[in-house]
Amino acid sequence: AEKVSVALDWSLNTNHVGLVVARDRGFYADAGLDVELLPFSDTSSAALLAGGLADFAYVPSLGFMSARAAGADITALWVTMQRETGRLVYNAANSEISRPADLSGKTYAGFGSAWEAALIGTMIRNDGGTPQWDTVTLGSGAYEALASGAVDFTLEVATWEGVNSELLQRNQASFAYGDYGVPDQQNGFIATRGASIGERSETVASFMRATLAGYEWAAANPDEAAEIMIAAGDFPNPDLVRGSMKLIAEGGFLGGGDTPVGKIDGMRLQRMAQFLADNGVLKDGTGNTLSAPGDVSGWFDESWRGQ
Amino acid sequence: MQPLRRILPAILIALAILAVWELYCAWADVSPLILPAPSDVARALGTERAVISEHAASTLSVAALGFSTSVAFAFLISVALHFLPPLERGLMPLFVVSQTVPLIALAPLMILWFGFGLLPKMLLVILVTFFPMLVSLLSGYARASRDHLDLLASMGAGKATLFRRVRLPSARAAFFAGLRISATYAIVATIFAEYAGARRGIGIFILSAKNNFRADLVLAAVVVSATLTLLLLGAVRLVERFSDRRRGHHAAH
Amino acid sequence: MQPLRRILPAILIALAILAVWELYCAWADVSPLILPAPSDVARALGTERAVISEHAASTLSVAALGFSTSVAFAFLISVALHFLPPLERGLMPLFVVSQTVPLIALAPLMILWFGFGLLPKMLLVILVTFFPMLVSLLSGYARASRDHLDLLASMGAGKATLFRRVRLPSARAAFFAGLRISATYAIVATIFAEYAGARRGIGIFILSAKNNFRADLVLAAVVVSATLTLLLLGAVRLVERFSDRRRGHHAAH
Amino acid sequence: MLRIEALTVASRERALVEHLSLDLAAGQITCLIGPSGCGKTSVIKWLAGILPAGLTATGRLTIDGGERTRPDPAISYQPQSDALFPWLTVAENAALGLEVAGVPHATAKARIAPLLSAFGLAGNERLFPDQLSGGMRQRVAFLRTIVQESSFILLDEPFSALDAVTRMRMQAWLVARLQEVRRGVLMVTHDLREATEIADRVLVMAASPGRIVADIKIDTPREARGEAALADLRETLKSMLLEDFS
Amino acid sequence: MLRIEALTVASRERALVEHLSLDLAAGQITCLIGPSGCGKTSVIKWLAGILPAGLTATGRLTIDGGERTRPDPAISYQPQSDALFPWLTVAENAALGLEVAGVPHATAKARIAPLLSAFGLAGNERLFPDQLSGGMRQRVAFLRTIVQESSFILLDEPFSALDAVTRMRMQAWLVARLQEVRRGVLMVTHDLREATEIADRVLVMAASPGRIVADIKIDTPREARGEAALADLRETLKSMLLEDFS
Ligand SMILES: Nc1ncnc2c1ncn2[C@@H]1O[C@H](COP(=O)(O)OP(=O)(O)OP(=O)(O)O)[C@@H](O)[C@H]1O
Ligand SMILES: Nc1ncnc2c1ncn2[C@@H]1O[C@H](COP(=O)(O)OP(=O)(O)OP(=O)(O)O)[C@@H](O)[C@H]1O
Ligand SMILES: [Mg+2]
Ligand SMILES: [Mg+2]
Repeated sequence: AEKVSVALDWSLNTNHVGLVVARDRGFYADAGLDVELLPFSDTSSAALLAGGLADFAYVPSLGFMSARAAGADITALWVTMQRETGRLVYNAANSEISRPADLSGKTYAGFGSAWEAALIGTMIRNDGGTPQWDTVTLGSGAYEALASGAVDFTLEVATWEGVNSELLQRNQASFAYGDYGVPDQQNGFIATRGASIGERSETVASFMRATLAGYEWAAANPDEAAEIMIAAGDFPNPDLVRGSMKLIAEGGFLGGGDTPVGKIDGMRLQRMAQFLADNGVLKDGTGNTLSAPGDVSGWFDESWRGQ
Repeated sequence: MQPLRRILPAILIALAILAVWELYCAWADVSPLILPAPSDVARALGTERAVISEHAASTLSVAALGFSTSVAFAFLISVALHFLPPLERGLMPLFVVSQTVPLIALAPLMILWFGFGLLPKMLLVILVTFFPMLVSLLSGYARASRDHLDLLASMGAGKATLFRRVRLPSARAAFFAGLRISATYAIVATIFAEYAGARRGIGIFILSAKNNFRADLVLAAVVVSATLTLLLLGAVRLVERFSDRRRGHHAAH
Repeated sequence: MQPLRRILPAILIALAILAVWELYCAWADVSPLILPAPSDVARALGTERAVISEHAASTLSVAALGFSTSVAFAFLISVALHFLPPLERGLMPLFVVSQTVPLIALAPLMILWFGFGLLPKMLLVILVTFFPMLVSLLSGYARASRDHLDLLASMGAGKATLFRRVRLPSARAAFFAGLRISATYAIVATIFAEYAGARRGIGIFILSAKNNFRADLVLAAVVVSATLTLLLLGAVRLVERFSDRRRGHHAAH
Repeated sequence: MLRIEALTVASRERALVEHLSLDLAAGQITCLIGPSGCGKTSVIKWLAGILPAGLTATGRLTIDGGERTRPDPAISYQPQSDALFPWLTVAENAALGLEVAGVPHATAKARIAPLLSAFGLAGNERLFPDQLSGGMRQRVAFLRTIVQESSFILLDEPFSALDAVTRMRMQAWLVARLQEVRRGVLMVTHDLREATEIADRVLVMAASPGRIVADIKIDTPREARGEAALADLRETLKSMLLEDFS
Repeated sequence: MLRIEALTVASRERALVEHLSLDLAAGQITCLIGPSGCGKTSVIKWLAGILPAGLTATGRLTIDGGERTRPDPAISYQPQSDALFPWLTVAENAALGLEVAGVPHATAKARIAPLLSAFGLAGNERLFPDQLSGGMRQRVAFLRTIVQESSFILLDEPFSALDAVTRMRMQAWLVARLQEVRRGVLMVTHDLREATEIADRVLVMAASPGRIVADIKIDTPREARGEAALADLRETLKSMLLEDFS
């Protein structure tokens, strides 16, 4: 079997469910592939892919667009979440916050990426507030900091941190980005190097088709998929996986029905890229701010679907 | 009996700290997500012991390999620098600079440059443990007594003989001091390297525990890391003890 | 002239390394996302100098504060341990254990426990720089010559006088050796602490450079960190030089 | 009167000194002679309270009848090695004992200055020990010892590195000084001439185990000690030492 | 024949030894005496090739007419301090010079064994230096020096820590040995008796700056050196030393 490696953007979680299902139910093996999911590390998956250390990478949308803008030769083949999974959370008990405008002057627990400022600023501005706040870069400590009241708000992924907060019965409320002028986006790209599409199109196609089968199966059988994930190991908190899968399935995040699973929407990608460019988030390879992303239709390639 | 009595105070203090911590967690009702009680950590260690020991084995082997390479390398370089002063003037500042590089910046780049294999991890361990060894060895060589050097020089001894018969024995204590410092950092450096990219190891375990909101597992990994380091230090102590010609005789000088 | 000639070999070697690196980047056509050429790094340093220097100032002030607290603390503890052997037996193993804790695991927890003010960062800097100082001081005290101790004891000197008049002067060289090691790690430790949580600092700068796929900025930050550390080391060297009673006289022992 | 009773010093393997008793009178010089390695330094170190870690001792020390623990401020000691502190100057090394005893800086300085010139060290006050000759180091060590305010002085081969003339001067100084202040001196020496010329009493030790085999009072006043009488005494002492060897 | 011509040694501040010339004949013992601090050790260290870093020297050294650079394997040296290696046993310290010269281990051991007993060190082979008395250390250092295969031996106060009898034995050994192997000895000593009893020649140094002020040949065979004749010579030497002091 041909060996194929996949870099992950985060510790194994329910975003990756299709990959795990495809591996553990033998879809990859049937396609003649021996797939290794590389453990998450402090090095970004886009960098690992661009550096040639992995054949495919699961890349979050912002990472994908930043890397693309900076000139990395990576091409998206797939996007997992058909709707925005991120949201802005705050403590429901915090009486000072009832709308994004109230966030002005508050303390934000951040993760060190440029797009956070664009996002929060847009939301506050569109809600009529002054886009000014205090940022403390905390990484994954952000959620405990929020729970303990050390910070006022942060961003979370509804299908993971959100589920965890619920399991812990934390009284949190949230604002959806889309309600305050941030374009809705798809998230969770699976990408490969541009060169691979040309040279290894067979492999790319069979890998992606097996992956598609994995996600489709997971969308249809969320409970069993959760158990497969848990059996795949290294889940110190199985209920989180179950809860997350349940939410993904019920929320229709993976698509199914009218929305094809994993289908990239070029329009939404273009709009988001433009949003980022407008906010000065996208930079080219030498660090100059891009005022426009250009045409993003070359950023993705779904020709494997046709083969 | 003796060794047990010697470490008794340490054990008592450690137990006292653990007790205070446990009680604080129980009374102050802090979230175990922020500060798990020692008993939570112990329980986590117990239930996850199979997984942890697999990761620990990987970490230990990388650390041992990197550390021993580093010691050998530090010794060779120290000898080279000792015999070639211009080389010392040329390389020492660079070695100092190498210690001023923040690993968090370098580690991910190392992974990109050298891949997921053993190499980048060994390089990082060497980067961390090499310098204290080198500095200790060089300062040990410099600590040789003038009288002894003069005596041997008067016998017509060349630089090599001076080195072997005076500087090397004089550097014994410094060598082991450096070895202890380096051994202390070997495991931690390995975990750090794994954090930036590895297939398994305590570093990977910590990362996934953290992303799964399991502070108890993070602390369990800390316990394992400390234990591995203490084992390494114990091994160094044994080597020191058994390589001492005057074992048991505690001469003062 | 003398000092310039002394560091000439180091400068030449450094330039040679940079040249090879630059040429390699030009010829092998590696992506600047993975390995930027030195010229890219220099350009990044130039264009981002305002931002970088703001972050650097923050890092330097935290490092200086943490480092000086650590030195004062290490000295006090070393004195306490020296005078109370049971305390030494009780605390030294714990200090060793404190060095075996992987900071990547601890730093985020420290931020949670102590907030994102100065405290957790200073604690982390102290945690890293305290131990080499302490070990050096204690080994310096132990290096006092039996003859000198005996002489003073015969004069009826108590433990305190022995300490002040023999052990402390005997530990001078070791003290500065420890100071140099600790100073080397102070900046790196601060960056590390910032990485786990901070408002500004080189650590934050690195984090966001990395998240924005700017390897050139990451390496620019490395350059800044190295420069800050070398400045700190230079300051330590000056203190050592000017506190030497026998300045200029290079006696051998 | 300082008195040692039944002193036994032993290493792990054997007794170095066995059942040794001796006493020192104030205002007197007692010389201790004996073959190399017989235990003289061990006795002196025990008196000074600094027996090396590998050795154990039993015995009693009294001064004027009162039992004393050591180190005792009434006793000052010059080691066989000079033990100068390399980081202190000549003047500071000389003042060390006074400083430790809490004598004010200025007083110490004033007391040392005349002695520095008496001992031929004037002009070298600011040198460090590694810039001195062997004999100069020994004189600094001697100065450091005798300037301390103690009733008894232990000198372990204090003049061994001095040339004949400097040695005579130092001996003369010691004898003259003893007449002023009545201190007791126990001096280890290998120079029989020195012993016979300045001692009030000579103790001869034998080796394996170390013990005192002869206790010789010299009653002749020092001014009157003619070459001939001393030569006889020296022969006696030498024969005692020789005996021990065979 | 070893010859020093026009040796000048200076510290940063002053000349320690000025324009000193001397020669050593094979098979002869030359004693160097002089007041403490006059520069004896400095001359010896220059000869041994180990002048301290703070000092500078000009001068010429020839052996049998050929110019030599130092350190020279033809010269072996016993420092004023014994410089024993604390991590080596007595036997290993004694063999050090031979080991450095590449003499096989067994040969070195065989050569040292009889000397250890001749010097009263038998049974102490396995002790470490800090377990020895001062005189024992000095004898080990002496043994280490004379066992080396050199034509000239420099001894800096080699017997200063020895009691009278042990000292006589060592002197006798040295004289007897010189009759067998014809080496040249330069010996610094403070003991005028020692100088007059064993020297073929006595050089007297004066201080500030160090220079040779007298060169006295003693032609009387050693067996025939009566107490009376020597006493005169000693008086002469003493008066020379005294002169330098005033
Ligand atoms: N490193 C040095 N720096 C400055 N002066 C020095 C140094 N070494 C020795 N001297 C000086 O040189 C002079 C001669 O010293 P040297 O050791 O040669 O004397 P010496 O004749 O051997 O005396 P002694 O009989 O006391 O051993 C002394 O006055 C000493 O202070
Ligand atoms: N730490 C030790 N361990 C074992 N034996 C020791 C120790 N110190 C001294 N000795 C032994 O004790 C004996 C007496 O030593 P000491 O130094 O008292 O002799 P000494 O009479 O002063 O001789 P010298 O005139 O040569 O200085 C020696 O045989 C020596 O080997
Ligand atoms: Mg002695
Ligand atoms: Mg001398």
